[in-house]
Amino acid sequence: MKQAMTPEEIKAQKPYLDWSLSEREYNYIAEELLGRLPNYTETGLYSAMWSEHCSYKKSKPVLRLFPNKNARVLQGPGEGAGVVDIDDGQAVVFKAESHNHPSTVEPYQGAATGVGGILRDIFSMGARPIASLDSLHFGELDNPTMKMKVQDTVKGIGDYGNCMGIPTIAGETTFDPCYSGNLLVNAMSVGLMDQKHLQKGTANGIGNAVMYVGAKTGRDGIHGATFASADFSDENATQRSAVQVGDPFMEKLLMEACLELIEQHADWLVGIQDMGAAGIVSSSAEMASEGQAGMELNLDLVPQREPNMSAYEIMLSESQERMLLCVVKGHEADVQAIFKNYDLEAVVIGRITAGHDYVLYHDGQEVCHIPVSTLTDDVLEEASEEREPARLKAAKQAPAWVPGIKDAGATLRQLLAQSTIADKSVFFEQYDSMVRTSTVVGPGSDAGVLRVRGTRKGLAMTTDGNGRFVYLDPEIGGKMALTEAAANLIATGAEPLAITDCLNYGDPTDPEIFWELHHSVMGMAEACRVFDTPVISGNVSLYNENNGQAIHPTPMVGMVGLIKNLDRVIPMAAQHAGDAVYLLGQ
Amino acid sequence: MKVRIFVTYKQSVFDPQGETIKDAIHALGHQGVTGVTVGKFFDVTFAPETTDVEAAVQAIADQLLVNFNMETYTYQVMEEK
Amino acid sequence: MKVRIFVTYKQSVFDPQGETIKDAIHALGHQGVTGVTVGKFFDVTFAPETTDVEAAVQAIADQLLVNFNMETYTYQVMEEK
Amino acid sequence: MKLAVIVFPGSNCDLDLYEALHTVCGADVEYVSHKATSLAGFDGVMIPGGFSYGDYLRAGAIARFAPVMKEVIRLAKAGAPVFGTCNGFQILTEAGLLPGALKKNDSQQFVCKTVALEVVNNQTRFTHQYTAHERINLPIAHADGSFYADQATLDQLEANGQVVFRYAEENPNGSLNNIAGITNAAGNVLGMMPHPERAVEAILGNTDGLRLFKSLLTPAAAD
Ligand SMILES: Nc1ncnc2c1ncn2[C@@H]1O[C@H](COP(=O)(O)OP(=O)(O)O)[C@@H](O)[C@H]1O
Repeated sequence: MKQAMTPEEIKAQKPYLDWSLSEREYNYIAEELLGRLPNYTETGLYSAMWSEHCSYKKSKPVLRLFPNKNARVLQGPGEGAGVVDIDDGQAVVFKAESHNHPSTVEPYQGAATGVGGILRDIFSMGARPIASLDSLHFGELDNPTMKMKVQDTVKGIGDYGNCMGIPTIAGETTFDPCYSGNLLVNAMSVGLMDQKHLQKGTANGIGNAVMYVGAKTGRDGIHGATFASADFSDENATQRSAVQVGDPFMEKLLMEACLELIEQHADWLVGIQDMGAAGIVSSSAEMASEGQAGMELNLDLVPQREPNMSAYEIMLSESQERMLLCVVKGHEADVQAIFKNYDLEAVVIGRITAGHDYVLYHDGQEVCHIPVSTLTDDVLEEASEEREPARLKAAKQAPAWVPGIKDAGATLRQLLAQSTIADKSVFFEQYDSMVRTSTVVGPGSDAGVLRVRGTRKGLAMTTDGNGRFVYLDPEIGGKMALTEAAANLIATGAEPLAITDCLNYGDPTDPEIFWELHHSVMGMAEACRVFDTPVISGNVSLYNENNGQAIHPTPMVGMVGLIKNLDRVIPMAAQHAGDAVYLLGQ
Repeated sequence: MKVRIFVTYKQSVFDPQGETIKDAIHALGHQGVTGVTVGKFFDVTFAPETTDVEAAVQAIADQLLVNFNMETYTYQVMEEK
Repeated sequence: MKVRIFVTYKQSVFDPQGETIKDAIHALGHQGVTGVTVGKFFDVTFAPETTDVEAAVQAIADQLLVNFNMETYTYQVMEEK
Repeated sequence: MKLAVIVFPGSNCDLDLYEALHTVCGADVEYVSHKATSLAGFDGVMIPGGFSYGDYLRAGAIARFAPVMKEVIRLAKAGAPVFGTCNGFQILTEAGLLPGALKKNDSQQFVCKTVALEVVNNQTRFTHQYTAHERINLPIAHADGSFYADQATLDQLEANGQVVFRYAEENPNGSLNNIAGITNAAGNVLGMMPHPERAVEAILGNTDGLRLFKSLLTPAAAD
């Protein structure tokens, strides 16, 4: 197929600016990395791969503040999910992911596909997902539109997880006007595995096959990755990319097939990765880059749902429920047979090549030929300006506020009536919290607790964050997110192991917002060191704004802890009349 | 007066239900079926004295029944029986 | 050739969804609406060479698309565009 | 007694049922694929919950055409015990092994919680270890659990003692006559929306479901 524009036209008309690639980046790619003008497809691939969503080019310097190792960490950030040793040759695998922008546009599908995406991250590591958690932040419940969005979000999370048969066992929900125009939907998944099944997203071995499995590719969410990195405003509403529709039934089959392949035929498999943001390009380029290999793909072989898709559309499609495998040459048919048994197609779409080039063919023509690391490793990090927010400086000058409570009982009742504090069972009863029959403590407690079958061990898990605290003092707010999570786990009898996070902020080119990001991460990182809970995975979601109004800085912490003896799990409920009540701490 | 409002996914949106049902139809032996899409419909009855039913239908569809991010609709005034 | 198959609850079966939507429509100010019922439809496309499409439609509806304990159906052959 | 736990594409309580029978009750039980064409050697069939085929048409509607269902029907007709919970109940009604149908919950929402039930009939091979009219608590987790049947069918179910479980306090889904579980006329096929397999271990906080499996595995003298 003909490219929509010639390289010269691209240089002259700068369509890449609409795809969030800056002129500086474009020139760097053309002059320094390629020594020629990139063609249309290549320009599209760079703009997706160099978006904040895929490259973390702005947030990386801040993320380096997090500790990410200790004796238990088997895999830190950089793979689909982090992996922690829980003794007996077993490991717990977890990660959280934000789906804020898609959920703001279309809460039901946005939330559903958020859950689907994070589950693929877990089973692509070789772990079986055993629990989901969420962290939801909505506007105030004072209007029908927001009520509907809340209902749809909860239904989206529930329908996907329920259909997959993975219990949603804990979470948090808050309501604040700052989220009215930009919901926060963060989903976390926890998996369990035998360490020997650990997989990586890698591809190498000249001649080995690149195989595509799962749903067909359509024009879903083209440029979702860059779209997730750009501010929302109402005029843009009609131009937003098509919404992706989740297919949890397909994902369930995909999960069972992938786990069977990994657990029983690991020797056929070099690497496996899910196709998340920026679809085929990000998964394939990251795998080749990780394996220090070259890769050639023939896009005509990619299963397609719609006719006449361009190379660019095929590569960037965010169709859900797809995985990419690197399979040892000669075992293609064996792998196909496994997937066939689940009524899934597995298709060879390319091969590993010598060297380090990333080459794409479409309609018999070469449409891309670039060094693979230019997509993944050569991204220009961006130093950001930062400045302490004026409101915080002003607050330091102001006299301390002293609450004047006259009637403590009335204040208590007012507090309990606030939607953020009120009982959340209307939401979490829509989640299957008991499937897989391992839920020892379900939603409605400090933390969810699962038993590990066949052992006396348990895993406790929680999500916590508080945008208001972070807004008032980013550093202390960051510490408090960790402290709350750790306290929730300890209250069940668990020892905190590690955390994942979603860092939800506004537009980082605003120096005050970058300062909030930086300082809250400083606080979180320090607390991580104190609790010895390294950050093993996570996700950054920036540009959470509506009409120029940013959300509160809202880092979410997902923490998992180990209970060595389940007989000692401590329930939250008061047990007997007459028992004494103690207050511990200061 | 009764109006039937049909809501479907936009054409570019994937319809997993339709695909699964198509596979089931094939499994039953009806190989001649080449495509299945699934939609919802709403039969909305208006009081006889209602004026400007079409405008009301459009307003109801726009505000409530249809999610324009991924759906589209048509409608049809039904004959009285 | 395309056939649209409409499936609804039987009249005797209570449909809470229709009631809920009617209430929502009233809340939006359309008091003229006196009733809402909800149904599903399936657009089934047949290969052009298929013979006896109507028999196939009936078989598919009877075997798969409709649960006669609670549902009923009608269908309509769609015009070619 | 050798039992088969049938696994359909999209089943997701298969593990729970298997573990309840195998690990907790020590029963002889095996997973059997929906593609199996024979159930020779099995004495009973257990159909798990979940979302077979995504519940994309109606809950249970597509599963009934799976190859293994011919064998399930054969065993049911021969009087072997056949049990379905949740999606399993939906499949059994869709397959015509049980009367009636399961509609979407009146709330239009999925609901997961523990509900109070009355054991209406303790004279079945699935319930003889319960006492008559005993109150028990079992978890439910479904979106399509509202039992519907026409009046004549309902009257028949009631008259024949085919209503085995009834929601005792709140009716969580709009089921007619508060029906939570029924048998066929012969009494060898039981379908129920609640999940007894989720209530068989003290560590999970509830063992009220255990006696259902014990009843099945230790036939009463009368059987
Ligand atoms: N979206 C949700 N998903 C699952 N469980 C939730 C959700 N929101 C709240 N919960 C549960 O409800 C309980 C109270 O929630 P919340 O008031 O947000 O929490 P916290 O006690 O952490 O301040 C917690 O046990 C939590 O697990």
